[in-house]
Amino acid sequence: MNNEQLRDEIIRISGTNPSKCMKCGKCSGTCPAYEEMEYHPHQFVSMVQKGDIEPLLESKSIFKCLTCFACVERCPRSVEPGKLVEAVRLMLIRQKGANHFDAEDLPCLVDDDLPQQAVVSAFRKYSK
Amino acid sequence: MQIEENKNEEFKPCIVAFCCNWCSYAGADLAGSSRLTYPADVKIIRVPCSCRVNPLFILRAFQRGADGVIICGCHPGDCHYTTGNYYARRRMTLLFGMLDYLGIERERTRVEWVSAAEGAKFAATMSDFIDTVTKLGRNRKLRDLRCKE
Amino acid sequence: MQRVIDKVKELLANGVADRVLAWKVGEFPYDRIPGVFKDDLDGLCYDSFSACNLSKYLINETKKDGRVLVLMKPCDSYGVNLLIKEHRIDREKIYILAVPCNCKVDIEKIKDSGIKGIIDIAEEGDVLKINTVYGQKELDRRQVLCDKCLSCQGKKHVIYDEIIEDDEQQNIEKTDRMEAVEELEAMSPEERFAFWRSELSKCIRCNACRNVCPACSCNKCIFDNTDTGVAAKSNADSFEENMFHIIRAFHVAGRCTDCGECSRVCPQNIPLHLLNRKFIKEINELYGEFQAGEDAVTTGPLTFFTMEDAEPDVVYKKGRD
Amino acid sequence: MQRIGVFVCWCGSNIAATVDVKAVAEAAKGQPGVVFATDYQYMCSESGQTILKDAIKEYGLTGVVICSCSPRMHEATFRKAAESAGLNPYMVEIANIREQCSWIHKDMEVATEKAIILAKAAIAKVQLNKPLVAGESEVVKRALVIGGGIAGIQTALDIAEAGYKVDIVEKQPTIGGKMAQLDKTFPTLDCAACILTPKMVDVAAHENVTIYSYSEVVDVKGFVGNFTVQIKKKPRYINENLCTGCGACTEKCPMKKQPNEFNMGFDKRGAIYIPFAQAVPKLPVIDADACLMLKNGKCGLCSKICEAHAIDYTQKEEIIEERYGAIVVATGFNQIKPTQFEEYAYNTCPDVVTSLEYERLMNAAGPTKGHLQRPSDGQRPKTIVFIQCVGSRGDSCREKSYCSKICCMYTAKHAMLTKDHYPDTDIHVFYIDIRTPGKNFDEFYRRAVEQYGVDYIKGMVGKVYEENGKVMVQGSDLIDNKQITIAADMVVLASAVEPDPSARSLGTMLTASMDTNDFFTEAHAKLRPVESPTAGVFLSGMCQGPKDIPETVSQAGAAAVKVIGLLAKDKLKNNPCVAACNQSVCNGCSQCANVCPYGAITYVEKEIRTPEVREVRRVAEVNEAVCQGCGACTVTCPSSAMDLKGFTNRQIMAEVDAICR
Repeated sequence: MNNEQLRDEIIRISGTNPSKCMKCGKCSGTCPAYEEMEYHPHQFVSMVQKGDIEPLLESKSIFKCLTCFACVERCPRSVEPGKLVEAVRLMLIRQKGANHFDAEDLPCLVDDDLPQQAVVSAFRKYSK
Repeated sequence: MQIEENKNEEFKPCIVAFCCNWCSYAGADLAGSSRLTYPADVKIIRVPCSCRVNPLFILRAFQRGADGVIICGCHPGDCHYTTGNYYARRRMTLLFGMLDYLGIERERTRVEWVSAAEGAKFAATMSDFIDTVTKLGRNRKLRDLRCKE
Repeated sequence: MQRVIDKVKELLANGVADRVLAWKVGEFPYDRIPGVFKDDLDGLCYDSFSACNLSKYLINETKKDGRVLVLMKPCDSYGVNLLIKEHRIDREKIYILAVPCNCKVDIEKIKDSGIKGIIDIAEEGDVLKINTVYGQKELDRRQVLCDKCLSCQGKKHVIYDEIIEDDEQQNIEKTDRMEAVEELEAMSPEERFAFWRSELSKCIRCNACRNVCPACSCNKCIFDNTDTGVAAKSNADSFEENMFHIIRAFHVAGRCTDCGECSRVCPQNIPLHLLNRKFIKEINELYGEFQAGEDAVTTGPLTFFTMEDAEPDVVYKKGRD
Repeated sequence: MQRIGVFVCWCGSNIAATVDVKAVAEAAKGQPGVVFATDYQYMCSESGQTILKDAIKEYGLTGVVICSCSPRMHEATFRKAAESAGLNPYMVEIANIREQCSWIHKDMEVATEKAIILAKAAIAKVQLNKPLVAGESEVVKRALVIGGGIAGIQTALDIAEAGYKVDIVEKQPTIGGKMAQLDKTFPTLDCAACILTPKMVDVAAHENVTIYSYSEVVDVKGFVGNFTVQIKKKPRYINENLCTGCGACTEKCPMKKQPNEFNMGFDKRGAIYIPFAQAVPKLPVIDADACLMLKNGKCGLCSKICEAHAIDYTQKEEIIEERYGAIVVATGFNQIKPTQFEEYAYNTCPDVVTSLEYERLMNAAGPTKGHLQRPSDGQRPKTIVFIQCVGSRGDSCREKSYCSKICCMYTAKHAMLTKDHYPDTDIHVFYIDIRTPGKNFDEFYRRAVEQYGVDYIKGMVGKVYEENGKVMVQGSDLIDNKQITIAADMVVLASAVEPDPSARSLGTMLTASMDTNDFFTEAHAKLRPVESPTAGVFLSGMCQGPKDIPETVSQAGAAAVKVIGLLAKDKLKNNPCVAACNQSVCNGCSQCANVCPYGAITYVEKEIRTPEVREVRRVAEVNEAVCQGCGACTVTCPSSAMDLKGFTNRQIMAEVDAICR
C-alpha cells in the first residue's frame, strides 16, 4: 500500500477524521504514557494526516499506548487520537507474523502478582 | 385518437422553473452575467419565496403542457423570510411523493436549493434537469388533452 | 342501543343541551342519516348502521343559539378536535356524549352477498336477522363490516364530556391500514398510473367526499370559487379528475383524521382513503408519528418544520431502493 | 382589458446581438391588450425613459412590460419613470431577456423564441396587475435599548444626543454590565471604571433617557415604527423617590453572609445591598430570598435605620407598557463556568479561577482591594498558569464551536498587569494560536513576551490536579515536543463567552432570528451587520457575536445611527406586495398564522355578507405594515382566501399558461 492508501485505511479503521485537528496538543498534554512513547499522540494525528504511517507501524509507541482514552475524552475537536493509535496497532497485528507477543514469550514476562485476567486481555490485545 | 409525433423532429421539452427572488433568481442572474449557458427549454417565473409556490401552479403547468417543473429556493437556513423554504420543503416532499404514487414520473419534478452566489450550480442544475426530462419524453400522464400540443 | 337513547333523554332533561345531533333512520330501514332532535327522539337510532361521522355537521349546528348534544364514535372524535383547533366549532357550544363502537356494517356488502329486497334488519349479538321480501335471512355481521372499520384507530375517544363505557368485547380481526398503500408503492409507476386512472376515471364529481370530510370544511371550496382560476364543476378531462383528488388530498394532508368517510360515501367506490393514507404514511415516516385530531392544540405537520427535515429527493431515493 | 405597452431593450449589443428585438416587439403587438410595442437601444437611459413616459401618456397605457435586464437591476428605475408619467408603479412588469436569455444562449433563433415567450408571460401577468399603493405607518419617536452594559449605554447615549427619547431596560439592579467588573482594558491599559462610570452617570442624567433597572422585557407586540412592549419592574423594596442612596441600611443588615455577585462570590454582601460604589441608579435592593423581614416578617432593621423612610417591604412587581419605534438588543454575554471540564479541576480546586474572577481579584475595588491573593489561603501566588481556549473552538458537545475572540488579549493583559504589580511572579500561558487582529493588539501581546518575559507555551493543558499545596498543571509543549508539568500556585482559565441566557426568549418575543449558538443573526453578514432581519430591531454588542470593547462601542454607535435614521422619519412606506385576505371565503382556521414568520396575521370576528350568507365569522386580517410578502400563508390556506398582492395566484398561473402554451 502506498502512503495515501495506508492513511485511508487508518482513517477507515479508526472512524475518525484527523483533518479536524487544530493542533492544540491537548492529547499529548493529557497522555499518561507520554514519556514512553517515541511518537506522541499529537504526532500520531499529524503523521496519519500526512500518510506517514510506516514509521508508526515500526515504532514501539503503538504498544505503549495504554488505551486509557484520556485523549479521546478530552480532544476538543473530536479527532480522538487514541482511536488512531489503536487503528495503527490493528493494522500491524492484522499482518501475518507481526504479533507483538508470542504465547511462548509470555511466561518470562509475567509477574506473579499480575492478575490472570490482565495477562489474557493483554494477549488478546497484542496478538491476532 | 392517436397523436403521431414527428419522429424526425428533436423533442424539446417545456420546463417551468419557479425561482425565489432573493437567492435562486439572483443565482440565475449570476449564471447569465457569468455567461454560463444552459438550454433554452426552461423558463423562469419569479416568486418572492419558494413557499409561495402552490401545488396548484405545478399541476397547472403540467396541465398546460409542461414536461417538467423545478422549484428553486434559498438553502435551508438562509431563507430571506427565515422560514419559508422549510415549509416549501415539507410541502414539495409530500406533493412529489403523491405524484409518484399516482404513477407520474418522479423525475419530472425537482426541488433544488440555489444561493445567489451559485450561478454555476444554477446552470448545471438546469442543464441536468432538462437532460433528465428530455430523456423521459413528452408528459402525457398529466396533460389536459384540450390544451394543444 | 337503548342505553344511548336513555342517556340522551337524561342529558336533555338535565338541560346540558337543548337539542341532540345524532343518527336518524332514513328512507330505507338501514339508512342512518344525521339528524337533529329536540324533544321528540323518535327516529334517533344508534346501531351497526350508524357509520356516518357527525363531526362536520357541528359546524353548522354550532352557529345556532344554545348548546348541542352530540353523539360521537371513537373515530369521529378526532374530527371534533380538529375542528376545535381550527376554530370551526366552539367547544362551549357542544356537549359530547362518547358512545362505544364495535364496528359498523356496510349495507353494500350485505347486498353483494346476494340478499335482496330488504324490509328490515335486526341485530342479535353478531347475527344480523334480515327480513326480506323473499323471507328471513341471517348473516354474521363480522363478514360485512365497513372497510374503514377493519383498519380503524381503535376504541379511544379523544374528547368527550360524558362517556358510555364499552361493554362489548372487540372480536374483530383488524388489518394494517397501510397495507394497501404499501401494495401500491410496490407496483411499477406504470401499474400505479393504470390503477389510479381506472379508479379516478370513475369519479363523477358528486363532491360527496368533500362534503362529508371534517377536514375539508372550507366556507367556499377553491373548485367552486371562480376567483381562484381553477374552478370546475365537473371533470371535463382526465387531468381534472387527477387535479381534484390530488389537491383535495393535499389540502387535508396533515389534517386528515383517517376516519375513512370519503371512501365510504363515494358512490363510485373509489378508494379515496388510499390517497389520504399515502400522505399520512409519508408524514409519519418523514416527520414523526402524527395523528390529526389527537388533541386540539398540536400544530399540524405542514405548518411546522424542523431544520433537519428530509430533502424532497427522499421520495425519489426511496422509490429506487 | 388593460392597455399595455411593450418596450424591448437592446442593451446595446448585450441583448440585440442574440435576440431579434424587432421580432420580439412585433410578436408582442399581436398579444391581447397590447396597444403599443417598440424597441430601443438603452431603455434605462434618460431618452429610453422618455420614450416610456411619452408612450404612457400618448397611448393611455394602463400597463407596461419592459423586456430588458433582470428586474433586480432596473425594476425600480422603470417603476419610478412610470410613476412620473402618472402610471401606478406596480403596473410595470419586467421580462428578463438578458441574464436569463441573451447572455446564456448563442443561437439567435432559439434566444428570440425564448424572449418572445418571456415577453408573453410578462404581458399575461400585467393583464392581471392591479394598481398597488404602498401603505404608510406612523413612527413612534422613542427607542428601547434592552441591556444596560457598555453596548446599551453607548447606543442610548447616541440616540439621546440626537434628540430622541430612549429607554434602557436592565435586568440587574444597576447598569454597567460586564465592563463595570473589569479592572483595566486592553490595549491601552486604562482603567475600565474610569472610562465607564462617567458614561453611566451621563446616561442616567440625560434628559432623554429613562432607565428601568432591575426590570425585564416580558412581551413585545407590533412592528417596525410601532412596537408595544411590556416591561416587568421587579420589586427592589425601596421607594426610589425617597431613597438618598446613603447606604446606611446596607451596613446594619444582619444577613451579611450572601455571596456578592459583583465580586464573583469572593466576598459577602447583606440582604439589602448596593451592587457597587458607582452603581447607577445608586439605590439599594433587597434580596427577597435572604431578607428575614420578607421571608418571615421578623427584623425590619433597615426600615428602622432609614431616615428617609424609603424601605417598602410591600412593594409589588409592576408592569409598564410603552410604545417604541425601534428596539436595540444589547443583552451581552456571560463567561461560561467551566464546570464540565473535570481536567481543569475548576470544581475541586479553589485556586483554579476563570478570567472574569481573576479580574475581580486584581481590581483595586475588588474583594482583596487589588492585592493578588489566591482564594484557598490568601497567599500571594508566585507561579500562575493561564490556559486559553477553554471551552471555545471545540467540536464536541462540551465546547462552543466559535473563537471567543477576546481571550488572547485579556490574557496578555492579565499577565502584564500581574507582572507590573509583582515582577517576581512566574507566568506561563498555554495557547493554541494567538489571535490578535486589531490596532495595536499584536504589539500589545509582543510586549508581554518581550518586555515582561511571559512564558508562552504552544500547547494545551491535559490535566490540572492538586499536590502538596500546589496546583499541578500538566500539558504539552509542542515546540519542544515535550510533556511538561508546572507546579503553580494559581490557574486562570480563559473560558468561552456565551450569549446571555435571556437572549433566547427575547429572540422569540422579537421574532428576531438567532444562530445555533443563540447569538442574534444580522440582516446581512457584511452589508447590514447591526440590523436584525426583523425590521426595526437592531443589534449592539456581544449579543450578535464575540466582541471586544472598542468593537462593541463602534457597533453600538452604528446601531444608534440606524435607529436615528428610522426615528427621523415621520411615516414608513410599506412594501405593497403583501398578503391580503379575502374575508368572505376565509375559514378563520389559524393555519396561516401558524406559518407567518412575522406574526402579521391576527383574527377578528367580523360580519360577512355574501350573496349566500350573512353571519359573524372569525376571519384573518393581515397587518400590512408587518407582512413582508413571503407568501407562506397563501399556500397554507386551503380555500385560497389568502393571496399575495403583486404575485397573485391568477398572475402566476397566467405566467405558467403563457410559458407552457
